[in-house]
Amino acid sequence: AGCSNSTSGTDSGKDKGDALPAVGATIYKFDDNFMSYVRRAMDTAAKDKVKLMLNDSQNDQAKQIEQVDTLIAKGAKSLAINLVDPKAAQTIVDKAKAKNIPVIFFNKEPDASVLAGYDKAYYVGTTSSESGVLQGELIAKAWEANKDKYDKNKDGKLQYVLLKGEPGHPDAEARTKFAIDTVKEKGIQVEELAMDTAMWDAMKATEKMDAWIAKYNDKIEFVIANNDGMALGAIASLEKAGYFSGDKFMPVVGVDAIPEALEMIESGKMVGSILNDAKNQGKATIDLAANAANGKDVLDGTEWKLDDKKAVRVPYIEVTKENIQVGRDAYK
Amino acid sequence: MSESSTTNLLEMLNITKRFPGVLALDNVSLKVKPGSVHALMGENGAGKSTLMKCLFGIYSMDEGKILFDGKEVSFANSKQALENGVSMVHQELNQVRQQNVMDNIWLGRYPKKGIFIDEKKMYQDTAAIFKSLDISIDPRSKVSTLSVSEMQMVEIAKAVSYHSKIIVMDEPTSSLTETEVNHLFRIIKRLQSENVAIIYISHKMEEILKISDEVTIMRDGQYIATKSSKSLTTDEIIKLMVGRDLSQRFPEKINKPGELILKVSDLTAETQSSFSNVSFELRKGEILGIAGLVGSKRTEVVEALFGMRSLTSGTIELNGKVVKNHSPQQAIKNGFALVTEERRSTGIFPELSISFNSIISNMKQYKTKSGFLSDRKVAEDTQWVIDSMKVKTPSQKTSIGSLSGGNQQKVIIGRWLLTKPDILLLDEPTRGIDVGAKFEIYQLINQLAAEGKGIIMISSEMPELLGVTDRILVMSNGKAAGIVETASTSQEEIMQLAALY
Amino acid sequence: MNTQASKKSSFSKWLVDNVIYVVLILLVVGIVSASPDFLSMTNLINILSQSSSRIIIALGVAGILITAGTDLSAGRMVGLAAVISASMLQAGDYAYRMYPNLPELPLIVPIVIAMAATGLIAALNGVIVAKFHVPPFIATLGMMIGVYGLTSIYFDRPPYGAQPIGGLSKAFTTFAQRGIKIGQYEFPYLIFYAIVVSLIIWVIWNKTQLGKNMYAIGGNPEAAKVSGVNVARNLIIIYTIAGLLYGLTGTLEAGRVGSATNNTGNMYELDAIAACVVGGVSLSGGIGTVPGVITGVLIFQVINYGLAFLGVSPYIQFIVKGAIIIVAVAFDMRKHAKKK
Amino acid sequence: MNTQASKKSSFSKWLVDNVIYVVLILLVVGIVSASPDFLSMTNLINILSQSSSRIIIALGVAGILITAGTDLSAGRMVGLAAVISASMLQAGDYAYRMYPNLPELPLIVPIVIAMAATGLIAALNGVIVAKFHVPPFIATLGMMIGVYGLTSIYFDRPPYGAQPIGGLSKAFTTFAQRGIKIGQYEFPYLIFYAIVVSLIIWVIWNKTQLGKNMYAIGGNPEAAKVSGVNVARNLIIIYTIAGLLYGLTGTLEAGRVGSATNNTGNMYELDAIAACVVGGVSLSGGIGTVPGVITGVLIFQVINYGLAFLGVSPYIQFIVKGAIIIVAVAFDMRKHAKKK
Ligand SMILES: Nc1ncnc2c1ncn2[C@@H]1O[C@H](COP(=O)(O)OP(=O)(O)OP(=O)(O)O)[C@@H](O)[C@H]1O
Ligand SMILES: Nc1ncnc2c1ncn2[C@@H]1O[C@H](COP(=O)(O)OP(=O)(O)OP(=O)(O)O)[C@@H](O)[C@H]1O
Ligand SMILES: OC[C@H]1O[C@@H](O)[C@H](O)[C@@H](O)[C@H]1O
Ligand SMILES: [Mg+2]
Ligand SMILES: [Mg+2]
Repeated sequence: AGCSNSTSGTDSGKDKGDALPAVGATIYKFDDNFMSYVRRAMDTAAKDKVKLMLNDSQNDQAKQIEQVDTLIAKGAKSLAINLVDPKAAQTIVDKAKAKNIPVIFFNKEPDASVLAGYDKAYYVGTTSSESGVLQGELIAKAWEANKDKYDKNKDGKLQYVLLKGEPGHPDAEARTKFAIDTVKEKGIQVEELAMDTAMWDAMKATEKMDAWIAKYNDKIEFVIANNDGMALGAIASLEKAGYFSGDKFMPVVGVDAIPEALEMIESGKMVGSILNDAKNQGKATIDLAANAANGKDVLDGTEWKLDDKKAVRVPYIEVTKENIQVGRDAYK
Repeated sequence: MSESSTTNLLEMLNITKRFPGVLALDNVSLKVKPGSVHALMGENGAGKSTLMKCLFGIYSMDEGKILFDGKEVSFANSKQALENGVSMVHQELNQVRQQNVMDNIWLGRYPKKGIFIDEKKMYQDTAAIFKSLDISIDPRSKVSTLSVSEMQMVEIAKAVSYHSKIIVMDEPTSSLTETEVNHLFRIIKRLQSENVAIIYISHKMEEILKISDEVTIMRDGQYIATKSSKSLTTDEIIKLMVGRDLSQRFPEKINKPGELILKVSDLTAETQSSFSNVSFELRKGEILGIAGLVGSKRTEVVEALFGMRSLTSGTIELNGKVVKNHSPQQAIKNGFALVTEERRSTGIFPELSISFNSIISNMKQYKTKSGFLSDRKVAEDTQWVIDSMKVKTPSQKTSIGSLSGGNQQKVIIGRWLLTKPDILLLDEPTRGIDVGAKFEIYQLINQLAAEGKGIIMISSEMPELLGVTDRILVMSNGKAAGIVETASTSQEEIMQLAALY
Repeated sequence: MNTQASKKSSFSKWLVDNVIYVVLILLVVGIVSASPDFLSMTNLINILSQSSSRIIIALGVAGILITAGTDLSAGRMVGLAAVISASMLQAGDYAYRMYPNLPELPLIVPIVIAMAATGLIAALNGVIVAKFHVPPFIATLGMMIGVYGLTSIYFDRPPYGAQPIGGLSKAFTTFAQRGIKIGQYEFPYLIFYAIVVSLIIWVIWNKTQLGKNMYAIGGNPEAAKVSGVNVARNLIIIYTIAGLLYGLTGTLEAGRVGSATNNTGNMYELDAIAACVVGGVSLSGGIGTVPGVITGVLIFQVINYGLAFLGVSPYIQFIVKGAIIIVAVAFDMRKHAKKK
Repeated sequence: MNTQASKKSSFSKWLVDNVIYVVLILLVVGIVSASPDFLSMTNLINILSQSSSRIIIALGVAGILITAGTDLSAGRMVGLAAVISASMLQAGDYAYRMYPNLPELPLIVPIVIAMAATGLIAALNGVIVAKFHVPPFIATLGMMIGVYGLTSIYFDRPPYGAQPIGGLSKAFTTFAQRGIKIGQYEFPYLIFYAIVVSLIIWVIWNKTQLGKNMYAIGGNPEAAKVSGVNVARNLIIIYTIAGLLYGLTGTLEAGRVGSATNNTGNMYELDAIAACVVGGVSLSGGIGTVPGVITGVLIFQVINYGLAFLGVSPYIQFIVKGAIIIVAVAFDMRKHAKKK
């Protein structure tokens, strides 16, 4: 199994485990495709440095809070927390503070006031809105460059359908809002034909897309998806309807830049995606957590920098056919 | 009209009730005098239970009216009926088996202390009722641990405990033995002396004439007659019920016991409190009765023969060869068939059709060469069951649950006859069956015996055992107390043996 | 006079007995009157093809429900089969193959392997239920959790970790996504697979001893035993057949979307059970028909597709969907109205 | 000789009747022998406090199960209550308040509002089941979908849209997160809330007419009806009580986690139902006890906590958890062993 049995802190490796300081980590959802890479990067970075105790919060904040209790009971020297629900950070900080344990939040950002309220709390990750902004820029660029082809009804407006992730999910909300806002800010007029949730799910996306194609047919000029999974689902539906063969084309964008999506970008069925830099998120998280566990300054011996919110920022990267290698390298 | 309503406690007038495809009651009337025992008689499916359910608020009637205690009533539900002085012992046991006896008795009207249940009062009141009725059952025991007859006695006690003006008893004795029947009759007499009226439904002729004051007879959902019991004989009742003469109650015996077919030696059940060291023999073409008091483990013996219970010792030899029946499948394969005692829990598939219920044990016979079932053969055999058992049903597709109890029983017997068994085990086969149908079943049993089958029949009806069997095995407290020749024995001898251990 | 009354009552009886078909028709009429262009061949084909794999899984679940059982692990088995078959059906030139050195297999091989895997697990469900008398709810709940763990371990592996398994071979996607052109319309093969499976299941339920035993076990297990039905064996077979159907569904799902993850099939069992119940299958066993199950699935799919087509806002969709389910079944229940 | 044998058999009978307690003890012994430091006061307190809100929701669900019903909407109602109470209990100085102008309310007000909301919805469940004869599975499935829509609409609103509702007031988080210090240990209030609720429910089930009726309705609804029990009214009350408990659970969850979203409580019903069944509640109704339900929840929580504490890899945890559930119940089932 690709999970972390080398370092995930089964108590079997006592001799080695006792020597190394223990870092308690929670992943909001183990099989999230992006987080699975972060996880792997953390494993790699933790080797011979700390004993990493990884937990799967199964997308349930209450479960995560309980795992934090368990980790503290097991004697974690520092915590690395990938929140399920960013607003729950305070509860975790309260628990850690009571035992004077440092916390590194990663990937999902807590309110600044929470970080400010505990001197041993830090954040590693992106800015949640960034993926939306970058996706918006990608859409705008593609539109401007291919207006004559994309603007099928020649009204100068971009008619889109949007596949949303789980309603209320911070990423889904941020991406939906900032992608469209950014396109508008670039001075492009847009018209929303349809927006519906496909719950991050490729299958559901295929089925929603089936209905939209039946309803709007050639009126759709752009398909925007909150993640690549749903973008792939939409492509399956579009292919069924005859797109991507001959000169029938539909621009599709997603977020995550998962390998499957890279293939689609390569073959021209996707305009592009937004890559989360898993390697560096995972590495930075462990670097900070290990230092904290050893009682050192969190940045000790690293190249990371904290901004004014005590956060290490790892940027998102836009991936298109031109820079596809950037995406490929992320999975090396 | 008005003068009669002054003397009658209950008048049900011109009641009509339809079910999809069935006219269950067609303009039926019933008048019951206070303090009288009024028997309601009719063949299976005549509409007796339905009429009572209309009274009790379980069914709503389509037409007609009910006068009770001089007032017109139409109970919307059982609660209203109970509160207005009508209680009922239902034909099918209606108990919450997971709860204890007193919970069941006071269900719907628990004694309370403030907002809490007064368990102590509940216990004392139950004990008092049981004492006054001479019933010895622990009010705290779970219903599921009681025997069927004990459950029935609890039901009767419950109905009595409402202090109603009228109590409906729908086949209360179908799972009681002689002693308990007499016990019930003592209770009824006492109620009568307290001016309580009883509507009494039963298929047992002897009981009717012994206990009732008046008899109303129904046939095919219609009212036939109401007569004073004194002026009636069994034969007359039967004639009114079936619409023709039925000269004898038991058919002429035509079977001739031949060579040995089944030899049971030293059968002992795994459960300690069950039967032990039971031995007997059965010949081809013989009808062996099993008599005994309730709890004498007659049922468990036949269940063991049929592979439903584990044995610690003993052998079963069929045609000289030892057979092992570890499951009903094996038993069926070895040529056994069992009509069980509890129709509802181990007999019928209530939601499924008559056809399904007829053929389920005989499936292999309907397989065609391609491995699929032949609809034609299935239909033929279903029709055979309906015709030969005289099942009253609108169609083969009717669900068995909507048939009257007696008709359900006929289908189950038919099911087993279809398997053409060598050994037919019958556990109270005529329970709840009307006289006409009983006669037909006796005839069938005779005929099967005449064809050389071996038949074992448990019955709590002494006349039936004496009228149908060749020999009778008497069980007493889990042991075989003796085997008697039917032709030369008497009711007294059997009773003595039954009380041996 | 009399015949008229009885005619009327026989029509109303027919109506009551066939409420679910009426509900389906009413739903369609409702959507069409809100948006007349709903009435198109394309929409019909979409709904039918979206219903196809759901019908297959629902028929598996229905058999178990008829035995008075249930199967919470159905969705997770679909996921397992999806992941297994996808991993063996990646195109030879795809960069991220799970088995880089595996030759392109003929379609049938991975399908059989996937079905064998889910068939085996489902048989285990059957054994646990039939031999160890664990209530089906718990047996299959435990299995649902366990199978998810198993699928995740299979899925989240080197070389690429927890990534959707994509890049499926042309043959596979054709098998699951394309169809037969009739005139200007393409009828997806999926629809035909569903028809074939439905026919087979119909025959099993109605024309074989296994089918009769299934109803008997659900109708009254004690009576079934006494009637000589080998309850345990029949249960195990029925669970196994369901497992095979889940395996097929999983394969089709992977092909239909063009990829699979360990979350494929998540919660499908709930939809399937709900569709069965809406289609008249009794959760207490003994009752259910193939056309009923198919209609149940279609009702759900018409609701899902119709609401999306109408562009109802997502949150409102949930409310409307919940309400329709309840109301549809409430109507259907009138045929069992208690006080007669 | 004889007494010895009967002593032995009465002990083995006791054992068989109380298997679930034995299972719980065996689990703890197993974990302790793998990792002796599991045996600590901290771990005990953690497990108890984590079980607390689960016990409350499970007791609500259990009442419904005992009536031979089920409740799939329980988790979503927890979510609704969580969102409602959190939205009214945000600290006065928190920047992203849903109701910027709402004064800080006394704790009891939002709790009562949340419980009233879920109580009402649950009563509606009861009405649908009791009056319209919709099978509980479908009624509550429809409600589960609908309530999610409702919660989402409430949740996803101006001024901040679909943001988790955080920044809860000190009073609220204290109420749900703090506890009573005894010696060096802090026993969370949660544990005491669960104890109080358990006692109340125990009294209802065992000492009141409602409780007896509940068992009767589940054991044999026909018998209850012909004995004059108002089945519909009792059912509606039992569903409503369950709803009130979900409301309380939702409030406690929001306070415990420190925030709430429309996803709070998702799938809690499955855990609750499973815990009930493991704790001896019969899905076919009529059977179940308060100590049984509590033990069922504890078994689940010991498994969850224990596996995490042992550091078992997450995917393997699923497999082990699934297996334990099945095996535990298989043992328990021996008390109902069929063949006599
Ligand atoms: N719920 C029902 N649905 C449809 N038909 C019914 C229903 N209940 C009774 N019937 C039909 O009404 C008729 C009368 O049945 P009922 O049970 O009243 O007979 P009964 O006289 O009590 O017979 P038995 O002596 O066998 O108990 C039968 O034909 C039966 O099939
Ligand atoms: N599963 C069981 N659990 C507890 N007690 C049982 C069980 N089965 C039978 N009994 C007890 O056995 C006795 C009944 O035995 P059995 O049914 O063999 O008697 P019977 O002579 O056949 O009576 P009947 O004439 O009513 O058929 C009852 O006292 C009952 O309480
Ligand atoms: O919560 C699940 C989601 O999380 C997002 O961050 C990711 O981009 C999505 O692909 C999806 O996995
Ligand atoms: Mg009757
Ligand atoms: Mg008996």
